[in-house]
Amino acid sequence: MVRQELQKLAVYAFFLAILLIPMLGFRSASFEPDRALKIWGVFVGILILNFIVKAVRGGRAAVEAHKEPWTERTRERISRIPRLYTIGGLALLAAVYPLMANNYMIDVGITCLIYVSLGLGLNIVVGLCGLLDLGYIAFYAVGAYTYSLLNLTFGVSFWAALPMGVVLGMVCGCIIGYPTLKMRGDYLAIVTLGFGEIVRLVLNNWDSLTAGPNGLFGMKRPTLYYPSFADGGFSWVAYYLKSLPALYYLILIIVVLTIVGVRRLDNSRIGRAWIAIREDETAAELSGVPTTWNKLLAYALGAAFASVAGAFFAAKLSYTNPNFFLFMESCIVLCIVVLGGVGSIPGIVVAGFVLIAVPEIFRGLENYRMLAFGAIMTIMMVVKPEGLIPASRRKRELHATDPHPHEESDGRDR
Amino acid sequence: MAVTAKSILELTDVHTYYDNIHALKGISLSIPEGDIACLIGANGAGKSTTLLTISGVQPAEKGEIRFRGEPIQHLRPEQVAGKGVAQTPEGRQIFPRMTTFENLEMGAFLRKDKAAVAEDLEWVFSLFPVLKERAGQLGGTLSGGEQQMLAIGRSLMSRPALLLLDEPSLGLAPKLVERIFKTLLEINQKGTTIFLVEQNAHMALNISRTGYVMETGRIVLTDRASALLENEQVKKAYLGE
Amino acid sequence: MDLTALLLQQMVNAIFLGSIYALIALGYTMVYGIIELINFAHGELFTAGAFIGVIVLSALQQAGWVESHFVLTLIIVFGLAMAYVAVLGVAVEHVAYKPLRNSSRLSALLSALGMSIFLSNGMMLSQGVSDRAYPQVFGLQAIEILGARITKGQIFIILLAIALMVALQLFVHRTRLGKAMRATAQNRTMARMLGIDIDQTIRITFMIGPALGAAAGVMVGLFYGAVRFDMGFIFMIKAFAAAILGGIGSIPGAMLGGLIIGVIEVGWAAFLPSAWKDVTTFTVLILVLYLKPSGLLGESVSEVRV
Amino acid sequence: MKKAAIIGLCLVLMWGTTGMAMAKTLNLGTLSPLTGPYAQDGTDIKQGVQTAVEVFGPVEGFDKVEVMPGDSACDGGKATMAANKLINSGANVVIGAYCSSATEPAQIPLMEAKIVMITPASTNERLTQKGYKYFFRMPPRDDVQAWSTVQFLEKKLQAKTVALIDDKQTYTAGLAANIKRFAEENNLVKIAAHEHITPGDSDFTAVLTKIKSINPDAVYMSVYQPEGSKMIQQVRKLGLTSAFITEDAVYHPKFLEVGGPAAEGVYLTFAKAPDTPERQEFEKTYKEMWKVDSVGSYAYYAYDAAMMVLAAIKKCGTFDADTLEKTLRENTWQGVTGEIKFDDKGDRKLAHIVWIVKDNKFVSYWDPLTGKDL
Repeated sequence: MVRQELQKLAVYAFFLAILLIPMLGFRSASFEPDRALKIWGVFVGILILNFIVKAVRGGRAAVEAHKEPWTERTRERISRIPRLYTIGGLALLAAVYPLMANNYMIDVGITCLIYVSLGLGLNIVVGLCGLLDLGYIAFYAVGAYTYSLLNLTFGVSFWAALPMGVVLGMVCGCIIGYPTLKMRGDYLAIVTLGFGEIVRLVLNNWDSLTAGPNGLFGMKRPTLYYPSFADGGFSWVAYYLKSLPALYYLILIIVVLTIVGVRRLDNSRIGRAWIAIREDETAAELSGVPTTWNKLLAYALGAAFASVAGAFFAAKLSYTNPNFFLFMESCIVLCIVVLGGVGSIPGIVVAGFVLIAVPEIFRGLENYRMLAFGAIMTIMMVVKPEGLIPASRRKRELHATDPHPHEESDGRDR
Repeated sequence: MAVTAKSILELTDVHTYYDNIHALKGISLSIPEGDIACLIGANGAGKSTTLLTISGVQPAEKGEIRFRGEPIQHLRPEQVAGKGVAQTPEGRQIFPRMTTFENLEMGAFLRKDKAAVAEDLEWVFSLFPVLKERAGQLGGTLSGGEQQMLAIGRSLMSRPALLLLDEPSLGLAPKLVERIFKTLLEINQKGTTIFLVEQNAHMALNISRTGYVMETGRIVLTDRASALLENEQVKKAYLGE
Repeated sequence: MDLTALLLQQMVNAIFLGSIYALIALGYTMVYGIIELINFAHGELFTAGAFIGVIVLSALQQAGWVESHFVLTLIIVFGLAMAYVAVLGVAVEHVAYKPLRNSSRLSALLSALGMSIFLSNGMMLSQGVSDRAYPQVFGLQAIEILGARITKGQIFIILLAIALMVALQLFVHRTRLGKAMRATAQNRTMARMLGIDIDQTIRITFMIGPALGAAAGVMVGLFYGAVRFDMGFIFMIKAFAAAILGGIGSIPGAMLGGLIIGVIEVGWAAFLPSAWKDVTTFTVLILVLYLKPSGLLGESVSEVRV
Repeated sequence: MKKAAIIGLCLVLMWGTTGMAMAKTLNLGTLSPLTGPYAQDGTDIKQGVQTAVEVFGPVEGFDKVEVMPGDSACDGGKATMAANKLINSGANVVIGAYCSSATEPAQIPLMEAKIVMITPASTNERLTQKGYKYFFRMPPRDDVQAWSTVQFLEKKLQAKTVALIDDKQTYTAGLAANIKRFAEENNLVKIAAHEHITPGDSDFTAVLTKIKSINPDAVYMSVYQPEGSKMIQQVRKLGLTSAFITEDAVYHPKFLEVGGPAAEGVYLTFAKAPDTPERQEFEKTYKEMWKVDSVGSYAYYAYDAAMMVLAAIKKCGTFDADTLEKTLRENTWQGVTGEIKFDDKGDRKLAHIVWIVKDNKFVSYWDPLTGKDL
């Protein structure tokens, strides 16, 4: 096993290493060994990591009798720990985090949580319904701009703007969803990508409404109201959630509510309909699942969650700009969903933290961290395509019965 | 079973899985050179899987497959094809955006002897004259029967020693089926061994010398085809009598 | 500038841009046709080609070859860039896509995305964040036809692009390997049963597609004068749109799609508010896909798999 | 438990990266895009500050001066994170950020934490109009630059028509809008067209052909250097004869390198560069320190900002924001970009002059304040 892996590794190393020489280190006529060495360092490190992971995995697989992946066993082991214990521990950790962290760490935490809630929302579209969406960040933008504009022009508070943002997000979801209903697979991907870009460009070009590339500034932070009995009278006093810990708790609540919502959806009739659509749309339609309606619903609900996150983001920064909603952001959210394990809520939570916090930790390494990020992403997919914590249900579904005995390696002959 | 000639294909205790599904549960069979053998059985018995396993498309997990005495169970489909095994799979699998002519050409992909290929092309055209008429037409636009003929013709273009045929009669008019089976006999007379998988058991057993009956991943009956035609069990289950 | 000259000039602009998009789109469409995967790293392979071009061209210029052996210089530049990127394409395929051939599409897509980030950052680290100037070997002079100006470089680039596309079409339809590629794209299992080594076929696809992209990269450098590590992204999106518009998997479709995207972009920017140029491109794309989901020259939708 | 372990690990790592401020250390934070497409300018800013610390030497009352580079990535969210990180690591003064869209959100935590912030690059007017006491700006504002440009168009070029091209980013669109405003106010120059391009694009032939058919006296390119250098080549290839004017973001050695002969005759607005020995000294040191052939334009501002802050701290003896802010505001400083004197909003009274590209060099050409050739 190890020998085989080593051989494979040698081929890998040959292909990438020899070939990357001209790219890594040569400029015109000069060769810069210093620069090259650093890049090579990252490269070699990743190869070694790849090798270790594969060897460990291979070793375990050899011990295992049949095709059962080792992740399944890890999962089982995890599930043997009382759930309450795990969840309670995590909740406690999340709750006390701001007490032991400084502002920067809290800020990173907030960003992670924003992305987690985005990932959970996209999970509905990609994970549950199986629709590849590359323009998801557009709904995030819709939420952010809805709150910003309502707050700046009409002074609408965060809580009042939130439902409006959600409704608008859902409407946009349907608008984007509708023309894509007939499409499948990669066509869907490009259309959603196109929509995402269109939304950003409209925000950037519609100067009279959105202030164009200048962005909007000065939105109020979310408020809490508490009763005041001063001067004998009764009135509500607004308390602005300005401090980072307060914002942290707010987004934490949003994430918890999102998790609860997604879980309930997952286990509902709708959730089953989505899964049916994901596994085989034609079959789902034939067995009476209203696919059109369910797909639109998936888009709308996914958009609603993103819209909430967007409103929070705008309120937190008190600033928004079309450049915050680039295609790359959609990619990052998609990475969170897939890396975490499509359809798996704990996976997405972990992936959200890993993808946002870890690059932040290594920010000092500047661009080398992005180099490693890309490589690790590829290797991660090659080694563990089902994600960090694969969804148990999806696994069961994928392995219990296979509807297409001729599937093998290709899509054509299905 | 009386095996007189030496066998061209031998399967010994072959097991195949689709993920967790145990599709072939220990198949053993042996096909003599120059024979027409057929495999009959109900839907989902594993007939097509047997052919795909021989071709290496759905590799065997366990067991041995020997072609002319040489083990081929570890070979990839393209290598199996290189040994002289051609398959006309279920559903014809014509290349839809290639012309009839190009489809036939693809059949001879591995052959370098241009003159012989041209000869075989003429032979295929003589077997199925309609293909000559349709030579410039895209494969996807042919009728079902024409596609079946094209699929068989394409397999013949590799001048195979062993031709695996999966349901050549599926979805075709009875008259056409008769013609195709007649052609199969003609092909066999030219020296190609044929291993046939059929639902149309009557037809298949009629032209075959050896027959195998499959049930849920196992071969349950092996005999001369003529004997199987008389077998009460077979009559009841597969011949609709 | 009279109207004829203006229209003619804009047409030249559109055809030029369109042929570059078409060349890049070909890479997408070929790869998609054969393994049904959007090669997200294609934009980076294109950029890599441009960088190899600038490295080689600068070196040759220093050696004085541009003056003494102009044609040979161009051949070397294009040849080396295409050859290098062809091998790089195979490397990418081997490392990032081949192990995932049996996995879900999402995993493959992400692996491709990872490769794209890796290559893009690798190029940034090695080639720097700022532009690299491309030696302007064609100069700034232009030929005037009916008031429209076209530079020698443009003529050369358009001709070369057409030549490459014709060569590709001939390769795919006339040669054994080309036919194997088409067969594999149409029905992989059957192709294998006929003795086609699909690993090799896929490898060849990953050589030709990126090589064409690399040629486009050098062309971009030669005409626009600079390359940068992140320039692949914007070309990628447009070329990707072109490939889908023409019907992904179809080689003539990619060429047509590239030209159409070029015409739309130039046409819109030329006669209508230019800020909305990209919005229009995407809107047209969505409309076409809505009305004809398989793209203009694509296979019918029933054959398109999720 | 695996999940908890992973999250725990994240926390520990996060902790590890936040250094503690050491006693008697003066921490100069920088905020600039060290990653992404603007990393070149961002690196220039960081290196400018580091050069200043090196050149200035020890500051009285402090054991050492440390530079803390923060990466704003030209992104609002990342910029606030980076700003919070600087605050937590004990930065005493922050020099940054680059993109206005990053500076604006980063202002909030920094101002709340009472830290003096000096931007070496962001020129959006709004930044200094919010009444932030601790915010200063080194380069001239958008409207100042636009004013100079319009003066040049009217008085020197005596252009009747001008076409504007911008790439719809905060900086470039802001400049173009200001030019339009001034031109319409004076009503001497007509805006013949206002076109937009996409940042990152390479092909601008369609828009340029459109402008060619209008044939304005002058064209104003409000773009960044990468687009600018590519655009000017296409201008020459298409044979446009209008005068081309552009702004300080294009004033970069790369423009000359990429533009080559095509860049000849292009006018640029950029701050006056006094030919002082200090400036030459700085350029020499910078080139030696960072092994480069040329100095990026934002390095000058960053260097000046850092030198000025160090001098001010030396003078008032503390980095306390209120004292430092007063010291900065009440004094006049000499820098390599000229005299530094802030108004009550934190803007410098600094005017641009017009430069021209001649023999592949930037040459000073015309002064809008005096209306005289240079």
